[in-house]
Amino acid sequence: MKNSKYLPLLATFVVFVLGYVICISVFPNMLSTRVAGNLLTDNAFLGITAVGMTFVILSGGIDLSVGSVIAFTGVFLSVILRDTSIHPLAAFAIVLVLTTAFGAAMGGVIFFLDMPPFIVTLAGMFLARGISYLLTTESVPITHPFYSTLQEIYIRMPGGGRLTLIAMIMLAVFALGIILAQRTRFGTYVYALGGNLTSAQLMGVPVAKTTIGIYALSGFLAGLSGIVFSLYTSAGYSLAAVGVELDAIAAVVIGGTLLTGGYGFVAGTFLGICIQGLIQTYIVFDGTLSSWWTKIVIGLLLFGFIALQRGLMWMSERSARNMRHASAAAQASGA
Amino acid sequence: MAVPTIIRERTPQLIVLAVILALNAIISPGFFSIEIQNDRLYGSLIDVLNRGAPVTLLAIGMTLVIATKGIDLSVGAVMAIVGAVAASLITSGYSLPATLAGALFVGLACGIWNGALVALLDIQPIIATLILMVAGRGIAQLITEGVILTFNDKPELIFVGSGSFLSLPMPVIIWVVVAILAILVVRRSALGLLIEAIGVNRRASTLSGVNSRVILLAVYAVSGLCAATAGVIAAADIKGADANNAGLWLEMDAILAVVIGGTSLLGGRFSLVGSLMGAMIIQSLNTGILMAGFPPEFNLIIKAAIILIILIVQSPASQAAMANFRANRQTVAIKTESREHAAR
Amino acid sequence: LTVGFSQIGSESGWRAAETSVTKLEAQKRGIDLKFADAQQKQENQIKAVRSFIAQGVDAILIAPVVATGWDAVLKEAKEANIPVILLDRTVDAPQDLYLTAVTSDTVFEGKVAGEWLVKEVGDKPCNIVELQGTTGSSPAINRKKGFDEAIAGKANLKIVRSQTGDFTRTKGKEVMESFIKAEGGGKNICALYAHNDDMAVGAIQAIKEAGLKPGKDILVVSIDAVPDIFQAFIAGEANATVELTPNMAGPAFDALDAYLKDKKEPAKWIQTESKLYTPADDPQKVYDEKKGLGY
Amino acid sequence: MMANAQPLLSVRGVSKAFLGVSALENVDFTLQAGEVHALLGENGAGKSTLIKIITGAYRRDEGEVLLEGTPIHPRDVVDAQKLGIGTVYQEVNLLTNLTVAENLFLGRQPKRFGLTDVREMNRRSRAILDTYGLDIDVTAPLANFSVAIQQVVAIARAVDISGKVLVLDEPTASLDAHEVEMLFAVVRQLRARGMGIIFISHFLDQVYEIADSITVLRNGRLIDTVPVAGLDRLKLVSMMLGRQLEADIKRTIDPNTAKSEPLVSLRGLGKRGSVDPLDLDIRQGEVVGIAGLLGSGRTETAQLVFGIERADSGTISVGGAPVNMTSPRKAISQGFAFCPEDRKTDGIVGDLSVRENIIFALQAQRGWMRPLSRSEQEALADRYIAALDIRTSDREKPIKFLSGGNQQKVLLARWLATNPRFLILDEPTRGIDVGAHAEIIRLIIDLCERGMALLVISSELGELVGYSSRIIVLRDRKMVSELTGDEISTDHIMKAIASHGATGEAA
Ligand SMILES: Nc1ncnc2c1ncn2[C@@H]1O[C@H](COP(=O)(O)OP(=O)(O)OP(=O)(O)O)[C@@H](O)[C@H]1O
Ligand SMILES: Nc1ncnc2c1ncn2[C@@H]1O[C@H](COP(=O)(O)OP(=O)(O)OP(=O)(O)O)[C@@H](O)[C@H]1O
Ligand SMILES: [Mg+2]
Ligand SMILES: [Mg+2]
Repeated sequence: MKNSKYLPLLATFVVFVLGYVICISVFPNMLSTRVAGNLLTDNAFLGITAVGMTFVILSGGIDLSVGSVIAFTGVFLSVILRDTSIHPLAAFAIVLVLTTAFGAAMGGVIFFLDMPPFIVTLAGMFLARGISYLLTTESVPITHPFYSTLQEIYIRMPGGGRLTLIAMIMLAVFALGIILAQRTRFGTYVYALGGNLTSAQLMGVPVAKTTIGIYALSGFLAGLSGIVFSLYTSAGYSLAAVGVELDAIAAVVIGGTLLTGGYGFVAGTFLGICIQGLIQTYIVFDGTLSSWWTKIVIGLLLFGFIALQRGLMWMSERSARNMRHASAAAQASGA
Repeated sequence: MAVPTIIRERTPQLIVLAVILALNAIISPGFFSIEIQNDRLYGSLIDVLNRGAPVTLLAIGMTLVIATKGIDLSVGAVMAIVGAVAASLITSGYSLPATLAGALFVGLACGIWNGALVALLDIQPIIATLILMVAGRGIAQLITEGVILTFNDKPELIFVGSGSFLSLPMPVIIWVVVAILAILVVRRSALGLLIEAIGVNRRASTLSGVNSRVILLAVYAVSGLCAATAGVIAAADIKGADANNAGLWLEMDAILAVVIGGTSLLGGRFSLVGSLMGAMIIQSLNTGILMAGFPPEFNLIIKAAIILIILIVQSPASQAAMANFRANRQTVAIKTESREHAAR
Repeated sequence: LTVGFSQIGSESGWRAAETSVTKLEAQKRGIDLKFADAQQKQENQIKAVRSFIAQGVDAILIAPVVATGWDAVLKEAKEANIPVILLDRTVDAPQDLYLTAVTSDTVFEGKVAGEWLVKEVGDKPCNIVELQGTTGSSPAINRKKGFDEAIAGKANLKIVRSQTGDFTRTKGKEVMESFIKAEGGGKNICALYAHNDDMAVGAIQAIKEAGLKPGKDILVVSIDAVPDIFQAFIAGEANATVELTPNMAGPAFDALDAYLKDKKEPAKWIQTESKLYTPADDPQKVYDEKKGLGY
Repeated sequence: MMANAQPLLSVRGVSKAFLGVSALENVDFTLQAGEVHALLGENGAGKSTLIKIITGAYRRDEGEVLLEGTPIHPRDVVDAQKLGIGTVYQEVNLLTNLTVAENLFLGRQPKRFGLTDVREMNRRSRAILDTYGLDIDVTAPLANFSVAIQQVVAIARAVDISGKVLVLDEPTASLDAHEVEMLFAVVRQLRARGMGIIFISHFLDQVYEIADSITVLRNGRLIDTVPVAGLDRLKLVSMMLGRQLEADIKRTIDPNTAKSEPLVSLRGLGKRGSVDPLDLDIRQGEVVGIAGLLGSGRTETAQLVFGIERADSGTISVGGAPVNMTSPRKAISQGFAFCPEDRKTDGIVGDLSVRENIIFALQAQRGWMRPLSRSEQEALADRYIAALDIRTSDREKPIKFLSGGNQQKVLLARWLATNPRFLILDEPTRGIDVGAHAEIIRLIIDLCERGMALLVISSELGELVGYSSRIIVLRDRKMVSELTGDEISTDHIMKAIASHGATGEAA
């Protein structure tokens, strides 16, 4: 009975392991800690914003603005570090306040005007990128020495792989995200909103606060992701991170979270990120695909993973139900 | 009496459209002037109708999909695929009817693929259609081999994109015809009701004997067909199939058009007429921005701001406030009526 | 020899041509080319480069989507002793992090286009409309800059309208339509400058549909020299284009060869030619040459 | 009535209108500490609306609400909870995606080091449910449990959070006699502790059993508040309905039907882990009742017959010919109809109008190509609105705005409109007021007499006995008994359930 809740997570995990095994059997090189380290570092920004997206989707919403917010964060940081002598840490604080407020504002509009999140955040997406354009259309390098200091922080793993600062930030965000979702009132409220809005309201969930909190959290994490992205590229660019929202949504959903809300896990999103990273790594390692085959293969693999996950779910749901009934019957006769 | 109700229900959209058109006319004085050039009506207003064709067509299919609580992210990619198919068929010597039939068939197949994932495999629509959104452009490029497949010497296909009939540009004729057809089929049959019911409560609909799977499949198929039509028009318009850019991000515009038109993303009640107006609102906005001559960096901000204003004005919250206001004036009448009802 | 190639994507015909020429050049030299398409995203390019390093390739080619943000990954490549060559755009990184850059000068391209127009119109007053590339992309910024430099100080040349056409035909056509409407049915426009040929091809159709003659009523100058613009030359509908050669890989592989064999450090910048083509340059012949290159 | 100096809760002159249609007009209501106060009235009388106003779910248009003499203005449910008012709403309003424990403790989870102490929460949940005799896995999602269990959880939650006032809106609708007893025991305890309890129910027996006083609403207006002691039942009913209720009807069974050929016959129909194989014949002009405790597999049996779940053994034949029952569509094409018990998720199409909900199944059956014309639809809708006395201000009103009981009637209308040969009703009278209750029973008998075959599931044994030609009794997903003729009585049913339950009680 209990495991039915964790079924999608389990299915995703099995799919990931299967996928990795297949990759390794084709390219033994992929077993190295270097590849593992790259997987974490390269997807750090995506992972961080996907944690925020998980909360949004768990609550039954969606946030299309994250990609633009990441770009805005980068542009804002690069411009402010270029034009003023503010310390990057102070700039980080400012930008996080801004993006959090931006998210909160969207949450407010969604709740108080009763508008669909898809549309509100779509407007937010236009707005954030529009503001980035206004700040600068050129890509601006960040040359502050503090950035190099941060970029130099990493733990060397056996085998030459690196666990970089940004990878560590991502792992920390995931850990905190899991705790927030599973072990706090806010987390339960998020699930409650996704389960059934009216019921949640009637059961006394502070819907307004929670909705605003969710989008503020997503804004905050998108800002943090933007900071990580700027560390990753040492630059700000208004065209950066186009379409990241779709990648994040895909990671969340591949991770077993229901887009209609209420069911899913932050840990699943981590698996979703890893699966997507795996697909990309595989394609690069292969290195023979033309541009168009790359797209097709990504689509096919996406389909493969989702179909496999569906199949696993379907099979184990069936056996779980049979088991449940068996145990219920046993309970009844034994009682 | 059908037309007046349709218009009455869509008053907010009509007002918004009128305001935006008026703004356009203020910014560029010749906006409303229409003249005949080369036997064809010519003017900014015609441009709005003409350029709006792809989004309008996409919005028709998208409305039906959204009414079932779904979403179709793949329409832009399907446009690219179909454009590529049409271009490669016509350049390899097929006749126009064969080309069009082939193109529409491919669009239909794409739609059925999406529908099968959603209806049969129960994959969430956004992810189901994301697959084709990602892979679709690849398929289109595979067909064109990465180049812009031009057909400058095929006037029959070009006619679909830039020809004119009865002085109206072909794309306008096509979308108007498709729209009328769609509205007739959906509203004169019971299809509209069944679609709405599936969107509101799929389980209850299935239990009441609605063939939900088939209808879902059909709705995505129609969306594929609409995207195919839009794809042919887009390719014919530039006399070539641009696998990379045809229909790029148009799915977002189409969704926006549907929402501006008053159909909820949560499924259920839908309005095709509203979506058409939504598409026209978006296109007038685009054309207006182009005519205004602002630096392009401002495009997005202006668009976002205006969309926000439109949405806030017609958000359920403000609508409810309006309705309450109106209701309060009618309260007395209804109260007596309901008392009579109770007395019976 | 295994070489990894991180390409931006396949967003335009020119890009597709560059990819196919690169593959061809690699094949000619017996190089095993690992190709990675980044779908227009820098993060994907960085991922690809990291994967190349993890795979242990012998050299890496990058066609960077944007100039900034390469320091870290280039450092990693250097630590792994893998030479990196940049194609068609340079980066904002210390020069010792890469072997060389084979690029054209996009500012210069704009300038060539501008200078051609200056010469063409002489002292006549001329209102120019400009179709910019994707807002914020470096070719759009640079091609605008170069063109502006060329016409600076010429009081008779004036850019009256400038909008983005996203480097695409569709948008090129749509934007040109609105330019024509906004400028008195196109009578006030004397020349069109498009940041790439695709937009120019779209705009030419818009001009024709408005009942004007492209190439005569409105001069058309653009950049890239893709095959389709030569067809427009043949039809007398376009007036000039500046070539951006898709063959960046040839010089790159030559430099790499020399470096690996003889430890010969190449120059930090190998600039490709920005050749101006006009209808006088036997467009049919150029068209036939270019047609097979995968544009 | 216990005359306290100050009432615990008093409502004065409250009015409420929805989009101009008034649901409550100038209603007064007084609740004393230490009393159970029943709120009665027909479907749509405004009971739920009144308590939603008291608990802050709706905002009142006029009037005031005083708690212990001080005016209160709960902005939302949380506010009301803080004031000590706990509520179980009519439609189970819990979150089926959360675990049982989370549902019980939502918003007040025990904490340790700032984080939710899940172990403590589960422990306390088990303890709470223990008082209701419920031993279930509190860490499983609520969705795993039947409506009845969910209802018990909802009650347990409300009881646990309410300090002063407990509001129960039709809490017993989906409970069986045993569970009702358990609930009443708890309610009596709370009353003894001085709490005020508002109790809404359509079961008059229960009202007489537990309530101290009664307030009757009709058409959104207060009729009267009276003490229960000495209140004549018929008088109460006429207060509610505004007219006399006709005498109870007992069906006379035509002995000939038993000999005719069965219309539907099930042979060894079953599904592993869900329903054990069973044989059953249903003839035209016959009502077969299904009795059993909660979770005994009644609903699942009906779902097998209607093709919602697929049987993995046995056959269904209709009129002698075997039918492969693969989907509801298939069943409907055989002239079957099924009125589900969980109307919210399985029945109503919330955003659609009453008219559309009524013609819905008929339209689905005709197919999309043959739409019913607007006038046909309106005629059908009007006919059933009148026939079943569905209370709605307008046939174009979205069904989600109808009161619970009226939604149930619309669903019945939906299926009657298809003119079925065989009608399956799962808890058809749940949440239906006394007047309508009698009408529905009359309707069942009437349909049966006109030759329809019916399969009716109900937890109200008295009602089942009233109209059934035969009754089968399920226990633990097995058919344990089939009662015919004179065996049909509540006693026999109880015995059938209990005799087999003996093993369970012994342990
Ligand atoms: N949200 C709403 N919008 C519009 N009308 C409503 C709404 N809620 C209730 N009503 C109307 O108010 C009236 C009273 O409904 P209410 O739910 O209070 O009835 P009830 O007495 O609880 O009936 P039941 O016994 O069937 O539950 C009904 O006519 C109903 O249609
Ligand atoms: N004690 C229990 N523990 C877990 N699940 C239960 C329990 N009792 C019932 N269920 C579940 O609830 C459902 C009840 O079965 P079903 O609806 O067929 O019973 P029923 O006799 O119709 O009872 P109800 O009055 O709830 O409708 C089944 O899916 C069963 O798995
Ligand atoms: Mg009620
Ligand atoms: Mg049941």
